[in-house]
Amino acid sequence: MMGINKNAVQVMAEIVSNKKVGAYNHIVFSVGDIANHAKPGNFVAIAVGGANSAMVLRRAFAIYRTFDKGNSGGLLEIVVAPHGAGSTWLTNQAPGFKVDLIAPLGTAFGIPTQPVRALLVGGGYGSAPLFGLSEVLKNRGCRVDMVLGASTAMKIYAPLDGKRSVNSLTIVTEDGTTGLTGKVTDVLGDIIETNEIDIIYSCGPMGMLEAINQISSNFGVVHQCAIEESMACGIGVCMTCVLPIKGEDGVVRMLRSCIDGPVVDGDTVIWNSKRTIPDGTWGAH
Amino acid sequence: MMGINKNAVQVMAEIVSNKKVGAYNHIVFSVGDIANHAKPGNFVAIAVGGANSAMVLRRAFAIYRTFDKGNSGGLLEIVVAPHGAGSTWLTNQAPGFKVDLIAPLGTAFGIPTQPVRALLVGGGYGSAPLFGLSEVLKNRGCRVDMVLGASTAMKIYAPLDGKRSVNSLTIVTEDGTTGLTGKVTDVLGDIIETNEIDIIYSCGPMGMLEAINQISSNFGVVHQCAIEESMACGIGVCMTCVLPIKGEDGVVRMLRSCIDGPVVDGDTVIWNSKRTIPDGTWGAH
Amino acid sequence: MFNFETSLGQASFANPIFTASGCAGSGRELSQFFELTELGAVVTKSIMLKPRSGRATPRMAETPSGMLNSIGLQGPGIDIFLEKDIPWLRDQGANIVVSIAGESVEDYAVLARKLRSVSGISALEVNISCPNVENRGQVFACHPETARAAIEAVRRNIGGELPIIAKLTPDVTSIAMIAEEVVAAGADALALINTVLGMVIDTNTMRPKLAGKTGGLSGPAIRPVAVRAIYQVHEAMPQVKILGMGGVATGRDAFELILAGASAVSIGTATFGNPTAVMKIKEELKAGLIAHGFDSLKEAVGYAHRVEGNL
Amino acid sequence: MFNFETSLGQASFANPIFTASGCAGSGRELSQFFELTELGAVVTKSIMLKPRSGRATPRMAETPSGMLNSIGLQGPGIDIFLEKDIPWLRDQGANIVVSIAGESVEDYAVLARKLRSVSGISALEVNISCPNVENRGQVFACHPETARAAIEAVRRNIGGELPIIAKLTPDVTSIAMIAEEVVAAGADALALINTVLGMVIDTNTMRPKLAGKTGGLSGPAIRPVAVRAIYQVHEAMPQVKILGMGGVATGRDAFELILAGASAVSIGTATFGNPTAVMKIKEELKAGLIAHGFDSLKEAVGYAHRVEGNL
Ligand SMILES: Cc1cc2nc3c(=O)[nH]c(=O)nc-3n(C[C@H](O)[C@H](O)[C@H](O)COP(=O)(O)OP(=O)(O)OC[C@H]3O[C@@H](n4cnc5c(N)ncnc54)[C@H](O)[C@@H]3O)c2cc1C
Ligand SMILES: Cc1cc2nc3c(=O)[nH]c(=O)nc-3n(C[C@H](O)[C@H](O)[C@H](O)COP(=O)(O)OP(=O)(O)OC[C@H]3O[C@@H](n4cnc5c(N)ncnc54)[C@H](O)[C@@H]3O)c2cc1C
Ligand SMILES: Cc1cc2nc3c(=O)[nH]c(=O)nc-3n(C[C@H](O)[C@H](O)[C@H](O)COP(=O)(O)O)c2cc1C
Ligand SMILES: Cc1cc2nc3c(=O)[nH]c(=O)nc-3n(C[C@H](O)[C@H](O)[C@H](O)COP(=O)(O)O)c2cc1C
Ligand code: FES
Ligand code: FES
Repeated sequence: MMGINKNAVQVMAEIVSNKKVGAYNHIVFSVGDIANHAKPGNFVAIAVGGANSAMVLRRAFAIYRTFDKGNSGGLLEIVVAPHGAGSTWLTNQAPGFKVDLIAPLGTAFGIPTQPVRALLVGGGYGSAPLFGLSEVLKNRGCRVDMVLGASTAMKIYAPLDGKRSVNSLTIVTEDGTTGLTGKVTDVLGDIIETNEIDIIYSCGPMGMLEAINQISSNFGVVHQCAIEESMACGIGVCMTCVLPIKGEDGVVRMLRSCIDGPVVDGDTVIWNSKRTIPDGTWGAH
Repeated sequence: MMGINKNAVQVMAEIVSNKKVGAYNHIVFSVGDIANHAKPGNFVAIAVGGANSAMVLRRAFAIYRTFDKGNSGGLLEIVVAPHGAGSTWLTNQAPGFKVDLIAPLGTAFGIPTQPVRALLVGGGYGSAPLFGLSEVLKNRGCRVDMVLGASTAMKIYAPLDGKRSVNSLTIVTEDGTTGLTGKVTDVLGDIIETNEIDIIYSCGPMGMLEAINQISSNFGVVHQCAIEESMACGIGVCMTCVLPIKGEDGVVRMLRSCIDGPVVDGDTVIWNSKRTIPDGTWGAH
Repeated sequence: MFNFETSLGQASFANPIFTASGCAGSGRELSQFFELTELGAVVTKSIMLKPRSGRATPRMAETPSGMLNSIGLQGPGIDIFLEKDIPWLRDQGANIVVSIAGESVEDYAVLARKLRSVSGISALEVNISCPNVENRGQVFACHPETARAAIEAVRRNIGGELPIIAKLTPDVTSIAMIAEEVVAAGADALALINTVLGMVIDTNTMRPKLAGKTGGLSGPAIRPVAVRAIYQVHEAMPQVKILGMGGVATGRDAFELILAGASAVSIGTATFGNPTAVMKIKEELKAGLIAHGFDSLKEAVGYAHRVEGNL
Repeated sequence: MFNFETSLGQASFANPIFTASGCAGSGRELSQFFELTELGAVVTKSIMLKPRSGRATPRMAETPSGMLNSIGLQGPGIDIFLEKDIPWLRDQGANIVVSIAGESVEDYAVLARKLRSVSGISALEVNISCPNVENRGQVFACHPETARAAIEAVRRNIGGELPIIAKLTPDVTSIAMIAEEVVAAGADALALINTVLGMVIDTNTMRPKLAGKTGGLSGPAIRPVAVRAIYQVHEAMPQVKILGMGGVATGRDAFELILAGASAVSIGTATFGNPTAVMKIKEELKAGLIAHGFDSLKEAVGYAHRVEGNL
């Protein structure tokens, strides 16, 4: 078991820019030193609703990327889908407004020491953390293919410079409004085979991650995925964000996705366990 | 017993201007037709805190004055002291923001049919509704003297055009930072005698209203005061804002200050009854 | 055509959105903002035998997402109420549910007798969440015996078809147990929940803020308690209709109580924040039910209880 | 010099701001944000005899000014806890209050025996707001007999000076009555309140949001319930010290609970929204007490109960 990300700090972060991009808002925060410590896969936890808010819990967002601007301080960027009241509030805040933000949190994608052939798969806003990952991988000499999927074109987040950071980009939408028509999983097999993929990195809805894991298992490819569980605290103190994960000792434990995740090895996850405790889980009865 | 002010309507009112004046904020709303129906003494009830607010109740503010701008619609102005979370939130809203506002509410100051000699006494932001009243009285040919008091100069609200609408203005502060040093009640006796006052209109803290009523009784002068009780709804449906008032039949009843007030005849109020039900009140036991 | 009708005991209502007792004045005040006939029913403020001044002020304190009140059942007494308020509401064409409250079992009996022959009333809501002067001021609804006694007194004296809706407090160890008692005693339906007992201390004066010290907590803060109570009682007695209430401020919230088992929903505190809340909630609820594919309100009642695996 | 010290039973604490059980992880996670020695005490997550997976997910739902949780007491069991967590906390120099929970009276007895000789613990918080498997899963603290039995088992087995703080649920008809029972059974102090039973229904899936259906409501929404419970119990037994909790998010809120009768205050849900909430609350409380003219925390405890007329 891991502890909380040792670099995590709490800051009042000013919104530097907030722009609508398709169905999402791309928001940039001034965060000072945090930018130097964030790794692809880490997330931020933001307090929402302002001073008199009826919302008492933070909201988690994957870090899209960070910049160290030297003297002018670091920047941290996220991509937000207005979902419920909290995320919608955030998308409505104007530049200049300051939010209470904790980052970086959680585990990061594991970076291979050798140049490998990596396939990055993102669903909806799940593409966000993959662009920063892609840059790191490219710098390590890896080949990076990317597949992005969503229900519709507006929900594909693929900025131009992001596109440029990968060797190939395949886009798939369920309604065919852009790219191929279908689901990301429809195209994975071909790419894995053709490009001799060594490792898959994924981020997106749980159902998608599970389906990807099925495919990666079939092909015997390593799969690291960033999961998204409902979180109350984001820092490991509430135990709401758990999911069953098999340890190296073969024992399944309810681990906290905020500190033992969000990035986990796909093969260790007991998938499709929502609303149940899998049999044999440590301490189940 | 009265019913709710028959002119009351609920509107989304845009803030046209919001300026700090001493310890207060002078806020102007665009309210359309409401401006034509508001009378001095009436109040507004405003929802505070925005969409995700933990504050579920409206806040009441006396109407400072209204303007009918013809085609461009009516304006309604209030003077707000940042007190707790709700009023502070309101003072922080920028022009262009829309608030949910109900007005005009409550009773108005009674206007004599004959030209009389009136004395208007305001404590703190309680001066606000008196300037509109003064204009109405002047138009009816009344002589209007005004006394404003507060703990300190910053809390005297007396705009220039307001000052011009009265025959005399006496200012009293407890710390002597402006005007005379002392309390409003120190100067009332003299003015009543010298100017042969027929009626006193007052607005301010309950303690001040009670002290004024003592003086008006001694001099046998009519006293109409605008009281300020804690209100949950402002429209007569919750029964939280009651105070004991003696009816024409001599019976004391717990009346709603939001619809039977805020303007009441000072002599009918059973003063200093907070935290008790006066003996003999209708239905007491 | 979507069917919005509902029923409680033998009484039918055109739609399930009611006012909550004590939160709609005499009806007159709200009628300035919308037609009372738009409501499923007006539930009147709990009326007692005699005129009542209510508690001293301060009577209210705002709390996070809620409020505390201790009105103390201020009202004119049953006689004036029947003379002035009921005829007016009847003239408006409003569907009327009368709420009564007593200080003794005998009070409930007398109130029921006074109401038995009054025309134009759809149902009686019996507020038994009030102090019993014969039993050290303990709340009737807090104990099975006193809850039962109050409802039996109404049942024996009301006669005829007028449905009895027993209104319970959540401040008990087992609300399902109290519910079973009052149904056994003759209640046709249940009103859940009354306010939750709370207190606010004014940190300036360093004393309880309310003159009555404790008060009833209402508003969105208590909605999870209401949903839980409704769910538990509907699970224990699915055949008994429930008028749900507690923190409903949107159509989504009303839908939540209905899924838990409420056949109709009363709106209290939300009206203080917004006099037209009931109309907004009614429209949002209807749109939500239709969007979820329901053809009628009745299909949605208690739908959250369906067995796992089912859609 | 302002005196911020407080005590519960025979245990003394440098200041009255504690974490709440189950809301501070193992202490390690928070220690990244401040020194644990800054706290009056760390109250550990309720530990049971055996390892426990806790409930299935979803385990939480945000509610207006609050949240619902059904963690189900996930934890490593007492043996691993004593081996790993306690030594670490002791090394930090933290003042430690250990919280225990059982499924049977015997569980409480065994837990007490395992803890009796452990050094570095200031007090035991006994969470009896958990289901009793020997009694149809009814919560110990809901009934006088089971509440008494659990505390007696701890009393008999703990030996020595370790103060017992019994933690009660507000979901009872009379919390003062349960409080009297557990004090009679040997509790030195009381922890008030545990969460309030609630439910949220997900209106999209139209099912209870939590896998465990019901959950515990916490956060500012329930603060008026906590203040009321503390006030009632302090009124009934002014000599018994209370560790207050429920919805405290600011120094003002902590002061409110202290005025009601709490000698120390635990912070739960507020930490989820802000990991440094405890430090902020501690500073605000101290400043507030001084501003009100108190020379010590102890003078303020229960101050809202002073007779009318007094300052
Ligand atoms: C590690 C992680 C990374 C994420 N990255 C992103 C991202 O990059 N962009 C983005 O748009 N969203 C992301 N999410 C999802 C985002 O946190 C939720 O959409 C958001 O919390 C919803 O809050 P709300 O108030 O809008 O919705 P509500 O549904 O009103 O939220 C109610 C409560 O449920 C929790 N909740 C609801 N949905 C989710 C969810 N999917 N995940 C976690 N908690 C949830 C909220 O935190 C809140 O406590 C991420 C979530 C996690 C856990
Ligand atoms: C008829 C009337 C006219 C008023 N006119 C003005 C005015 O012109 N300018 C101005 O600055 N203030 C005025 N007030 C007072 C103003 O309503 C309160 O200052 C405000 O409600 C405080 O809200 P808050 O959230 O800032 O404070 P909080 O203390 O946090 O409010 C908590 C709760 O108590 C109620 N409350 C607290 N203080 C008062 C109070 N003094 N009167 C009524 N309710 C209160 C609030 O409505 C709220 O429900 C008036 C009040 C009334 C009843
Ligand atoms: C100011 C006020 C007065 C109330 N008066 C009564 C009453 O007279 N009789 C009654 O049965 N319930 C009364 N209630 C309780 C409400 O009818 C309702 O059960 C409770 O407030 C929960 O609903 P809400 O959260 O929508 O307000 C009152 C509530 C409030 C806030
Ligand atoms: C996620 C969570 C877990 C909790 N776990 C425990 C626990 O293990 N033992 C316990 O006695 N109380 C537990 N509680 C209750 C808290 O200790 C506290 O009594 C309650 O939350 C009220 O305080 P708050 O509003 O400050 O959170 C838990 C509360 C929450 C929110
Ligand atoms: S979100 Fe609180 S422990 Fe993970
Ligand atoms: S404020 Fe509700 S009745 Fe007056």
